Amino acid sequence: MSDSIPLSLQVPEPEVRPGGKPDFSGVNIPRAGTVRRPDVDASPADFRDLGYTIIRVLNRDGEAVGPWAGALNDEQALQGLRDMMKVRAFDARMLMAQRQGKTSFYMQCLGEEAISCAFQHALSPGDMNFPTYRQQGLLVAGGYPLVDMMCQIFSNERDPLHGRQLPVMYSSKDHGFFSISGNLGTQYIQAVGWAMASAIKGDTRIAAGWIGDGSTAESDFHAALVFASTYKAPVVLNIVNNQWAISTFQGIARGGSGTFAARGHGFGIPSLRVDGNDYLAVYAVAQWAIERARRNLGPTVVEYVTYRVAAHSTSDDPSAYRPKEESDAWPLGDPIERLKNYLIGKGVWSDDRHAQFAAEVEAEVLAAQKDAEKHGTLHSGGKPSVRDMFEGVYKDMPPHLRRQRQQAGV
Amino acid sequence: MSDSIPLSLQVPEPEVRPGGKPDFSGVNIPRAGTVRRPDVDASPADFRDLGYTIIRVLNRDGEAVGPWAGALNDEQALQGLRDMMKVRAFDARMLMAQRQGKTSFYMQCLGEEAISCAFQHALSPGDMNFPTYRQQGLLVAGGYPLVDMMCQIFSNERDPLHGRQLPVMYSSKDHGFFSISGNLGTQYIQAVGWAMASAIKGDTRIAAGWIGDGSTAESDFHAALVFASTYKAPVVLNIVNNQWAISTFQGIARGGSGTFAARGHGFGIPSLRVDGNDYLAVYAVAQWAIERARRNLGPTVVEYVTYRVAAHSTSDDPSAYRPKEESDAWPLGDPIERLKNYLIGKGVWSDDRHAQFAAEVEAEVLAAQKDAEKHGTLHSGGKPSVRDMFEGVYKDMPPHLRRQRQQAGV
Amino acid sequence: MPRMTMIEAIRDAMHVTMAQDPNVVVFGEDVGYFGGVFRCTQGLQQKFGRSRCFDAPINESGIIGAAVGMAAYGLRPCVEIQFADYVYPGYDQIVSEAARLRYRSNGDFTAPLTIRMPTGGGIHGGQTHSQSPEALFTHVSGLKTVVPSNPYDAKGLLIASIEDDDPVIFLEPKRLYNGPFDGHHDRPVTPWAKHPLGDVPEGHYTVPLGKAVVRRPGKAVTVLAYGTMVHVAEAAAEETGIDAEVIDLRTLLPLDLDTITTSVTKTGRCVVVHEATLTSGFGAELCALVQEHCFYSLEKPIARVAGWDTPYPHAQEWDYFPGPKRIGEALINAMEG
Amino acid sequence: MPRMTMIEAIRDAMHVTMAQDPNVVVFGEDVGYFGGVFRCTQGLQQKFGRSRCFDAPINESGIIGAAVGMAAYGLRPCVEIQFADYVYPGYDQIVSEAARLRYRSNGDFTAPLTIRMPTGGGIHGGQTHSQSPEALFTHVSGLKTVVPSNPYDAKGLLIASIEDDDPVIFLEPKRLYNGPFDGHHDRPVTPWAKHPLGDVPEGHYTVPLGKAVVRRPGKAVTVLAYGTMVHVAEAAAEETGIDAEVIDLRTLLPLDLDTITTSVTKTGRCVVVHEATLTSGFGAELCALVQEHCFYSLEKPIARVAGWDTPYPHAQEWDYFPGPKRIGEALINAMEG
Ligand SMILES: Cc1ncc(C[n+]2csc(CCOP(=O)(O)OP(=O)(O)O)c2C)c(N)n1
Ligand SMILES: Cc1ncc(C[n+]2csc(CCOP(=O)(O)OP(=O)(O)O)c2C)c(N)n1
Ligand SMILES: [Mg+2]
Ligand SMILES: [Mg+2]
Repeated sequence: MSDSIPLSLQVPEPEVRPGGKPDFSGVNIPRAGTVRRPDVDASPADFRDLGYTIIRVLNRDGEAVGPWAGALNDEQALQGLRDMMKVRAFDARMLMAQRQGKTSFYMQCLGEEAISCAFQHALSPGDMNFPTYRQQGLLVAGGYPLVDMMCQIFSNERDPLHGRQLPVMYSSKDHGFFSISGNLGTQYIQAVGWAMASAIKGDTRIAAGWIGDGSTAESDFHAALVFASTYKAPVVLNIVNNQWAISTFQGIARGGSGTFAARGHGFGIPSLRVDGNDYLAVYAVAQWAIERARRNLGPTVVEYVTYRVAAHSTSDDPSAYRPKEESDAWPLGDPIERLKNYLIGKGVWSDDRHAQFAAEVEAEVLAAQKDAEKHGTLHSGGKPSVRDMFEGVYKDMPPHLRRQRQQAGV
Repeated sequence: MSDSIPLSLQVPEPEVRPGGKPDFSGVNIPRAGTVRRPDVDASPADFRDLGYTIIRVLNRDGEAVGPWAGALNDEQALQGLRDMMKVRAFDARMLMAQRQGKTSFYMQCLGEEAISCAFQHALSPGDMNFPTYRQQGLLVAGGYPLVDMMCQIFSNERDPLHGRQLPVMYSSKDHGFFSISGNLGTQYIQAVGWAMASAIKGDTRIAAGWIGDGSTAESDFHAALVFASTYKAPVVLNIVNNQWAISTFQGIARGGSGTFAARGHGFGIPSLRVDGNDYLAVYAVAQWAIERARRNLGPTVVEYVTYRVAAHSTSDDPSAYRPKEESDAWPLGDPIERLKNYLIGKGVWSDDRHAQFAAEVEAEVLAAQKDAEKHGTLHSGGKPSVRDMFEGVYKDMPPHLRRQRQQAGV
Repeated sequence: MPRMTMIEAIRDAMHVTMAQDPNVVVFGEDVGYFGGVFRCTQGLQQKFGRSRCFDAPINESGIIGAAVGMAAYGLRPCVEIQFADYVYPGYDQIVSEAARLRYRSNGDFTAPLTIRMPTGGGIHGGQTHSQSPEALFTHVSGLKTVVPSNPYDAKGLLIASIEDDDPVIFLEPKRLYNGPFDGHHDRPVTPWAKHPLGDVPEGHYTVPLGKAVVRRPGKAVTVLAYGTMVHVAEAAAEETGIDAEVIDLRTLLPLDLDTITTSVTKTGRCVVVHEATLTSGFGAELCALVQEHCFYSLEKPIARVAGWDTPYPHAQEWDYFPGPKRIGEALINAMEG
Repeated sequence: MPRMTMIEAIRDAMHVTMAQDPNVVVFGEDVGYFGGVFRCTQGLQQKFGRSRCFDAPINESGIIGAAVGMAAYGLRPCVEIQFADYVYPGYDQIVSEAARLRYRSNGDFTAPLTIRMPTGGGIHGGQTHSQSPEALFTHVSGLKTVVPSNPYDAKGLLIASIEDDDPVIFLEPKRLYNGPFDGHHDRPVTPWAKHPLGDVPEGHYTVPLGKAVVRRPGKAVTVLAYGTMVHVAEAAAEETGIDAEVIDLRTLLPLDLDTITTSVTKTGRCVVVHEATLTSGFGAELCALVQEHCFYSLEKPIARVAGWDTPYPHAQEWDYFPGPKRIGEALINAMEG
């Protein structure tokens, strides 16, 4: 031991920091269409390679290619485009509303729209998402009213959550959207529990857990994988790898090597990596994983490779920790642009119709906002009542809370 | 969805329960000597197969074979045999002492002696184990006085821990043995933190974390793997898979398929599985993993495949949940018998010398017990003081504790 | 009426609710085939099948988190944490999730689950088999916290807890599992069969949450206790001959403040007892409430008898445990002046 | 003397200790390159290198567990939990490990670590950026719990905490980071530069753990407060014109009972204030102690003004927060009769 060399701590760092030139040459991206598609009931041990590659459908020329292509018809793909555009327009307006002081906080999903929008369409009514704060696309694609989302964001008198929750922490059982917590990772094991309940009851509903790359480090990620594998729970365990966790790059959560998807292998859970900016690929993989769950074949881990284009939240300024141009250099492109080009290539869409729809969607979002603002924004107009603060802690208000409400004079 | 078949919960069950015939035919055991030995600096991605097989050195004929053989000379192997015999004799006596009411609780490691005994000899002075309650072999093989262990078990006036801890929850910094907690899994990430500290200081000491198969389900197992892989901490992460967690078979923690070792792969950590009842194999693998850590190459996961022959603890009766004969059917045999046969085969040991040493070790343990009992046992003789109960909560006793001690009249 | 130990009563409560409501499921470490390390779930798997009662991986956050998801689905999970000392890894799922789900989703999702766990000392279990963490739950809005002191209450309270639409922390004083315990550890163990509260009706009944009960009426001093300490306090009253009124709180939150203030207003003196460490224990809340609501009746400061502010020791267990001697001294002291 | 915000003072404390002792290391989520979401660690990585100050994976149990291991090695880790609301996943490592390591190993291993976390509300952060969990730490034997109320104390207490040989929970009232806050959220923010306690000496000094301070001397009623509430209580005293003595506890455990009892014995009246939910909050312990030690001086029941027993709401933040109006009413009420 005495002649051993001194040890040293190895702290991973991203390739570049502000001032540097973005460099994604280290990201290994296979050509679209080249990754095989196993049967859903194939043995997980036989396709571990799918946890180390990237399933892609849309190639550079905007064509859908390979064994994962063909899952959607044109109308469905068009719907996907519209969903994504609506999410983006919604984000832009709400960001502005926050800057105008109409709410305290907002979080965009810029660049990641394909993931939640496509996934939602692969689900069936009755299924349940356990989302993070960055899956607003699940609600938008699922037809949840924009105005209700906005009322929540504004904490106004029509806020479905009665002002209790931080903006964007939506909840809608009817739309298969579990109440967002704010504490990272907790929802992942809850999704597994919900799925187990469906199996216990002999129902046919499945669950989807959602987690960010950074949050895979949380312990409840492990709990979820353990429980899901042990009971073969009908759940899809989604990991959205958008490269960043606030200021921290994904290498801190991922460690030395391996992929987030590969974490499933240690549990015998089949694990796929997919191009998160490719709507068609996301849909195809989601459908595959959901079918496995539905057929009682157990859980699937899916890692979506994408990039968080915007700031983490309105409280964050990413120029402090990564080059401004990094998002432009991101090699998987923009999900809306890519699907648009595909549809134009297929002759079912055009630049004109795109511009027209963009204007329509802009108007729809604006109208919703006007509607929502009639009921107040955070600091002006209609507010949830103070009584509401005391309600809902328990089903029936216990004596001590009643006393406190009286003290508060409401 | 409506035409989907109903889901159902799948709860893993062991092959047999009491009354059934033990069956380990499902356990895949490669022939001794057949698993390759990669260089310690080889890329983990190139030997993932070692997480799915079992490294073995001693074959049925008691010969040491294959690329992992030859790590120990005869004197070292003899020392190993003596260590294991001492641990077994110690366990037997302490079990009896518990039955006689001399202590409240005891835990044996019957059948698992090779693991901790061999590992300890692969460490260097200054290294630190973060053990569970089933690694008494680390202390015994490390030369920690049996009488001190016994005084701890008896909670007597010479108990190094002053009666504060449950029996077997030893602590000895000088012997590289971290204080045992009782809360499962917590020590695993602490081992990683300790190893990181060594790297931060530029020292040469490495850490070893220990965990049971059942406890790998705990969240701190995940925390440990995340931190170890991110900072390439100089730590060996040992998993003792003795098939049982109290009444729960390893399938509940392990899930559908995969191995415990394979959990390391998702983090890019090299992972090996080894025959835990083969002293020579354990030593060789320990040495390999320790060398990786020492050379700043980062963590290694090692799964020891073994069998918990005894009850979980003195509070447990395994005949309620597994066939009595199961341990006899365990295909990897008994570690002491196997090493003994090897040494006899080499001509450096004999049945006579074995019997003689067994008697010696018995006498040594008995003498130690007599010595320890002079200082009291749990319910009679010398006791730790009541003042001791108030000491050591903080470095300096704060006023409120001083008041309480006065109130207690001590 | 059948005689039951507290273990049998708890088991029976689960049996009754599982038979009545297919949404009740039971799981936890070693609770399935084996029936739990204290045998509280023995026979349930055999009776209700592996998907209603099963073994869980050793991950308390996983057990509680999965239960939250199941409860949100519509089940009524009743999970076991093997010892209360092991609940901390699951604390986040309790505090941030179960307790707040109804509130934050405005009732869109709820978490009607029960978390059972053996609590308290007196079995030479050392620091990790003896703790009394109730105050860590009573501080959390959205939870109910229950501590039975006998088989009759244990069954009735557990049924009420499982049927409750909010998350309930159900703490089982393990030293009471097999018999009432008056703190005299050196005397032979009395079985529940000899105690009137060991008479447990068959079938369904509830003991309502939020209602305390006067165990021993008295005029001189009020003793507020729960769990094991109810029996120790009764013993202390007998032994000192002080006419103490011993109140068994049964539910700590919501608390039955009326029963407490009625008694203290009458006696003018109050002693609060618990096994948990003193500082910031639930006794502090009781003191705060009693001095607030009974200030003008109090003739002496409220006294607390509790575990010392140290980890739970192994060898010094009986010096740590608030036994009849310490409680008796507090009673005598409360009567002076 | 330099003027500092509380953020700068906290940063300076780490800077001073890191420069002095190579065993001090700092890590946590986003604390490395970026310098922390509140910028408390800004510049430390640049100055001391990546192995002294670095980003951690998002795993609070991992952060604290690794720190326990490092502390056992001989380092003095000072880790950041991004918000106190996120400490629960690491609660087991605090309660079962850091707090008990010295005791259970009889001093063979110790855990001299400091766990910093922003606490409290007033920033429209909703349920997961506003909590005040101090009572969950004061109940745990083996921990010290510190809450500064100004830059001067923050630096001196943090240096004392890092140098302390026991684990310290260091709660930073985030609403005070950039200026004292009297609870009038509708008035312009005052910066620390205008407050005398924004004067922070350079270099090394300590404010000892376990010592409270009288912030505002008075004769009529004692107010026990800490963190943000010190300023709100001072405002309430000014606004009501009541001659209140405001005590800033600074350290909750060990508690400076002498300063408290000296004051209450003098005033005969006491109001306890905190942001945390009322039930089983640290105020309960304060009430229990004050009534025990000052019973014969008290002229009125001790009053508590605290957060309501609900999760921390977003829209109703200022109805939840114990502002100067509620404290003022409690003061007026304490003076009546
Ligand atoms: C338990 C917990 N710890 C820390 C935080 C603070 N926090 C909020 S978001 C975030 C980063 C999450 O990153 P990632 O999981 O990659 O998701 P993304 O924001 O990229 O979608 C952190 C650290 C939290 N909300 N909860
Ligand atoms: C946090 C926590 N949960 C539960 C327990 C109770 N418990 C003690 S040992 C044990 C089984 C552990 O099994 P395993 O990890 O396989 O180790 P082995 O006993 O087989 O060596 C359990 C559940 C505990 N000590 N700590
Ligand atoms: Mg991310
Ligand atoms: Mg085991």
